[in-house]
Amino acid sequence: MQMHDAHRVEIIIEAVMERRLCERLIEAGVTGFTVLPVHAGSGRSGHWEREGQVSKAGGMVAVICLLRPDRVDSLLEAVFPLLERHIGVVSVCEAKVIRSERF
Amino acid sequence: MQMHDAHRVEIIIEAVMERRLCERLIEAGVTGFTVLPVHAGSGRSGHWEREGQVSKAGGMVAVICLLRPDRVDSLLEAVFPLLERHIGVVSVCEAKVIRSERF
Amino acid sequence: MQMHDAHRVEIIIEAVMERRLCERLIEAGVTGFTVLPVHAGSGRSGHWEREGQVSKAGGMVAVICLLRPDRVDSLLEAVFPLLERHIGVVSVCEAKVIRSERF
Amino acid sequence: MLELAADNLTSPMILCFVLGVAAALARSDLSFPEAVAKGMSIYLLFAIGFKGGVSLNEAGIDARLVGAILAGVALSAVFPLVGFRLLALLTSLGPTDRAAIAAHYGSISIVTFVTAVSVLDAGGIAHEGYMVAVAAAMEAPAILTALWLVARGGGTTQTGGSSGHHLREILLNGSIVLLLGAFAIGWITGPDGQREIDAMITAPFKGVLCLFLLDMGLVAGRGLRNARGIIGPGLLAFGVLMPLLGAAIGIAAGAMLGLSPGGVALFAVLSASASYIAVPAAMRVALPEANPSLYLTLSLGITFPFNLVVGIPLYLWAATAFAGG
Amino acid sequence: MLELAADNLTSPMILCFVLGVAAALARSDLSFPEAVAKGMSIYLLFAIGFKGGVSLNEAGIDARLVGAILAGVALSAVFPLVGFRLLALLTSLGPTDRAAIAAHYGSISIVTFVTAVSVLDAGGIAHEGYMVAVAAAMEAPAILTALWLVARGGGTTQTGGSSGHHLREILLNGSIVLLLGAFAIGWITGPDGQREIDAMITAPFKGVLCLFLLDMGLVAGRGLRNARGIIGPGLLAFGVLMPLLGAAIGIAAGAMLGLSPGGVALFAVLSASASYIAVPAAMRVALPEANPSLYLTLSLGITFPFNLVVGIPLYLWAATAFAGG
Amino acid sequence: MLELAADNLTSPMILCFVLGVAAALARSDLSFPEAVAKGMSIYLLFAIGFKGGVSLNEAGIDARLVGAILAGVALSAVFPLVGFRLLALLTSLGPTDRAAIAAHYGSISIVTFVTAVSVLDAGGIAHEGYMVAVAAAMEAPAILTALWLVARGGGTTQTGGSSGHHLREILLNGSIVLLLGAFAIGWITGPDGQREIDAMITAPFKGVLCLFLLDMGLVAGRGLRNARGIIGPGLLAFGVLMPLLGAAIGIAAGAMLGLSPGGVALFAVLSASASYIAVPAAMRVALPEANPSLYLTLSLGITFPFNLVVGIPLYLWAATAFAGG
Ligand SMILES: Nc1ncnc2c1ncn2[C@@H]1O[C@H](COP(=O)(O)O)[C@@H](O)[C@H]1O
Ligand SMILES: Nc1ncnc2c1ncn2[C@@H]1O[C@H](COP(=O)(O)O)[C@@H](O)[C@H]1O
Ligand SMILES: Nc1ncnc2c1ncn2[C@@H]1O[C@H](COP(=O)(O)O)[C@@H](O)[C@H]1O
Ligand code: NA
Ligand code: NA
Ligand code: NA
Repeated sequence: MQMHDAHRVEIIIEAVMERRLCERLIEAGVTGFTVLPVHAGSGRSGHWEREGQVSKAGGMVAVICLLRPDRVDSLLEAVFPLLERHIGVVSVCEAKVIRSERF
Repeated sequence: MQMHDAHRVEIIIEAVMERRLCERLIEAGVTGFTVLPVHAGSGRSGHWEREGQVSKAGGMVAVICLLRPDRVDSLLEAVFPLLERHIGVVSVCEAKVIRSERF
Repeated sequence: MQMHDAHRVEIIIEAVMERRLCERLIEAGVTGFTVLPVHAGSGRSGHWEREGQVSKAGGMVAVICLLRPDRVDSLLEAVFPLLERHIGVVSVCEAKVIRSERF
Repeated sequence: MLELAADNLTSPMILCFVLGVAAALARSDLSFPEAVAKGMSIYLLFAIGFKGGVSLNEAGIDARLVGAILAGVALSAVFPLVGFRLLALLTSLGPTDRAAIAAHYGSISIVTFVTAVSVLDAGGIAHEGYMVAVAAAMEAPAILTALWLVARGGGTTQTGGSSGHHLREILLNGSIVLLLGAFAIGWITGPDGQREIDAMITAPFKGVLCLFLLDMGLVAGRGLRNARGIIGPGLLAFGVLMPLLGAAIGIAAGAMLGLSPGGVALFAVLSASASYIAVPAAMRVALPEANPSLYLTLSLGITFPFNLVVGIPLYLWAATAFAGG
Repeated sequence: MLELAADNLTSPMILCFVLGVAAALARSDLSFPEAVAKGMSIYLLFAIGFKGGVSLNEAGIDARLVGAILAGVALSAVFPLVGFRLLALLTSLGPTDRAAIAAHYGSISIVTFVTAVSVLDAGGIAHEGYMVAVAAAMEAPAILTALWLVARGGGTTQTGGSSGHHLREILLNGSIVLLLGAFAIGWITGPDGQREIDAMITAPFKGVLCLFLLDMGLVAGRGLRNARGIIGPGLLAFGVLMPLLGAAIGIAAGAMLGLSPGGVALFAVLSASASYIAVPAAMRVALPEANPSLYLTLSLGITFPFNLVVGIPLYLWAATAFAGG
Repeated sequence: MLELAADNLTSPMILCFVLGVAAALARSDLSFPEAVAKGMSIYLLFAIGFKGGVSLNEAGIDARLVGAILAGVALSAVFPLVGFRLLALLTSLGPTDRAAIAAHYGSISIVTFVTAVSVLDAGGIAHEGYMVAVAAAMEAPAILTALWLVARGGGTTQTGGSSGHHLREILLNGSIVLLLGAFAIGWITGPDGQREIDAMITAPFKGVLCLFLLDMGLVAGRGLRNARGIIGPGLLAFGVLMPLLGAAIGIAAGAMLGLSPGGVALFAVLSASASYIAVPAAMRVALPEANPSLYLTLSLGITFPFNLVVGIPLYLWAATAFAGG
């Protein structure tokens, strides 16, 4: 099957920032992204879990964005101001996608 | 630790298609897959979120399937008929796995 | 944007082992990890889904850990004893991260 | 009639829905977890089904029951044809979108039905308990008609799996199974069974319905916000005319069956209401090319509130006037 | 006895379970969100624990309480030895699978217990409130016996973490803590406390139990569908004989302790029932080599429905006959 | 006073909270799904808001209502200044952490408020229904003061999006919208509306509150376990002194407004309580550099239990003594 080069960007960021991040991504012109719920985590700021929590304060979401390799930089630049001051991690993997016209 | 080549296929597809996709994967002879819930997303067909929803209509799931590199093509061919007419994205990353006898 | 080499380790393991796995990871000195809920899955031990379940017995979680390439081996060695006897899969992808000082 | 409408407008149920829509339009982050929304919907389906079954047990099987179910199936199967045609008059949509939308209006909205039952109960207006079974019977036929409409036009409707597989999936849809299952349990156990679980299915019912309507308002408001510009005047007209047409036909059918005024009103409500849970999911599977924003916005954002606010008192008034109350 | 059984069969509770199994076997997509299932289970554990504590507060501590708890612990610890041996007679399973299955039958199913309490209450049959504490005490010992059985046979049972760590985890299992905690709160606050929250823990109890049984039926039916072919005739026989054996021993023990007929029946139910929440999770941790399909299908798909439908009325009848009612 | 305190300590509500804390400290795996916790919180906010609105409908609008709301807004805006200064005296924290903590104490904890209302109702002590509106009004002003404190000190407070955007987000926070929306619905529908949904919002209220407090105990206990060593003596003192100070000011303000003793007590409770839902989320957005462990542990792990166990009876006693009861 015909595959095309793409990058898979995964942004794990505080749940309170989800709405702002999504707005930024759309402004940055990505064609799409997907938000996964996160259940628990650990980092330099300690361990947390969502069980029993009502406040959005302690919790993260994972945002996955597939895009053409040449667009990664502009995406990262668009979202960097959000990431800089908030806890979270960003990783980029090389990937292949089918139906490249979608990205 | 001894690692083996594998591919990580990630299929983000409409929740209503989950059952059919799983059946296809099993028919295609994969040894296993894992389904992650999806919370929200954005694409050419707009933005959606699961909060407060009862209908399965608006929503996606993410299916992760690790498999031997030589099996990727047959998997993609098996699931392509489903993907062709439904919204969703497919990406493939190169990966390493332990315990290759499992794939 | 300045990117740094990293590895993305994804451990899909039984939910009952989550606490032990997290303790192991922290002992192994990782700087952080993120736990995603899992909704359903299929493998050699059959198909399962979480819907309607109360017991933790049938269910998995996915743990994502980004770390410097040179630390992957010690992480895998630390968690291997858990994985050996329990169902689950481990995969490692090459990735790039921003803010390498975090890993 | 006016009094009924005013009472309706200031009922906690309608106000909860309005609060939800307003909060979503104002972009408040108020929301219900998906699991809570599903839990409330399970509760409502179970309770309404069970109570319907108990009242059938008390009233005994009635020749009209069979007639009402057959009439419901027929109307559900025929409405999509009407809707398909009406959409061709009012809009320039293609056949697939028209069929998908029309399927929603042939099927029913159980929450609209439940709200109407609450209004009848509050007003002390009797109605046939088996209308719940009629509601369940009306869920699926419209889907089949819509698929037939598309197939007839040369469109493709199946993805993966035979057509029998698909039919079975439609008929074994969770909400149909729960509604009919609870109805059967209510029927078997009768008033004795009801006494055992009454405190859970009757007393808190209206309160849960209020919270569920609040949630539906939030979802509808979010849909309206995202779908701005999608619904032109033609579709908007359809979203109001189709329920009125459906209600009129429903009243005629109900009266011909000899139902009580309350039963006629419920028949009208079922005919007027549009599905937003089972049918959208079925359309995503069978007609993935149809645009979901169209049918979801129309059904949940236009017709549902119209029926809730204007329709229920109107149909009740008409049913009483027509069927003699 | 027959009347009891017939009444039981047509109670909303049993019918809900049957509906769930049927829907799952027919491959309906009806399902409860995981969070809703857990929420209902928290509610049931809290309510039954609290009410047990209140009734202990009212009745005062009784010498029999201590005896019943000790007897419960002893039975829970001994049953796995019986089950282990019985499985060797009936099946060709290896020691690890046999130990894992046997652990489930030494422990208890709180929903079976709760259903039996509902049946007793509906029939106006008195029973000791502290049986809830006995239930909690019987959850864990069986696990330790099973681990001992495997260790004795040279098997490995620990993964990561010392054995003390593991024991602590078993004893601090969420359902034990909630049941005992609610029991303690009910005991401390007594009837005054109950009055404060009675409307929430008593009135809707049976209705919630119905919905929970519906959910359990769905999960059990799904398990049966997936596990077709796994349960041979030997295992099937075990799934019915072991509870009967347990119940007989439980009745004897309860009668020797001088419990009321209702209390004896509950002792029998606890002895006969098999865990499907706490023990499966503990087995996955400690005996990962044991096949979960075996114990889950057996406990939830065979023994649970058997106890629900046949067992409870049978044990109640036997307890009344034996302990004089 | 002592009797009140003792009654309070052995109420099911407090005991549930204690059970939760103990289970978490003992590392039990007892936990509530996130969706269940959110569902309970929606229920409590809706019920308390609605009942407040109904009682305003019954009592009619009162000049004091406006005064109480204005006073509430003023106190909420001023308390962070007090807290900011007090933290400088007691700790060596930087201005951002001090501002973030202080914001929590200017705002309110609705569960503390709800528990206090339950205590008043149980004791038959009358109070103004509109105190719910005062509670809603006090949620947000403190956040703005805290941001101003940081901005004045040269700190940065905004991330992505204009300041208007941010203000709007604070005011349209889900819990404020739900509380005020339910209040408005209760006010519009009055006792008629209440009658319709009373069985759901009144009878089970206390039971749900108990389970919610159990969940909060679990979360608080987990926080305390993870945050060991974070809260030094200075912060600990703040976590107790600040509510006492707030309560004293609240009592004075309430008495000056001429509220009933019950109303004065509620004013004290609002002033004394610290937010742990809305404000932490707002602080994560606006002051991400502030350490969340500090404010979450302090608010939920120290001040919340202090108010629950010691504060509510103390403030009630003082309000009665002061405002003449
Ligand atoms: N190396 C990592 N790999 C995966 N997730 C991480 C990693 N580091 C941090 N996280 C996630 O980001 C959150 C905040 O991290 P931190 O800022 O280090 O406290 C953690 O709770 C994890 O959910
Ligand atoms: N580039 C992408 N990266 C990640 N997820 C995507 C992407 N494009 C689409 N999606 C997901 O697929 C869904 C449907 O996409 P679309 O068909 O473009 O509307 C979206 O709502 C997202 O959840
Ligand atoms: N190849 C695979 N790719 C992704 N997930 C897998 C794979 N194999 C197994 N799993 C996951 O691991 C669980 C247990 O696998 P198994 O031990 O093969 O039954 C499955 O239910 C899946 O959730
Ligand atoms: Na209709
Ligand atoms: Na047992
Ligand atoms: Na305050």
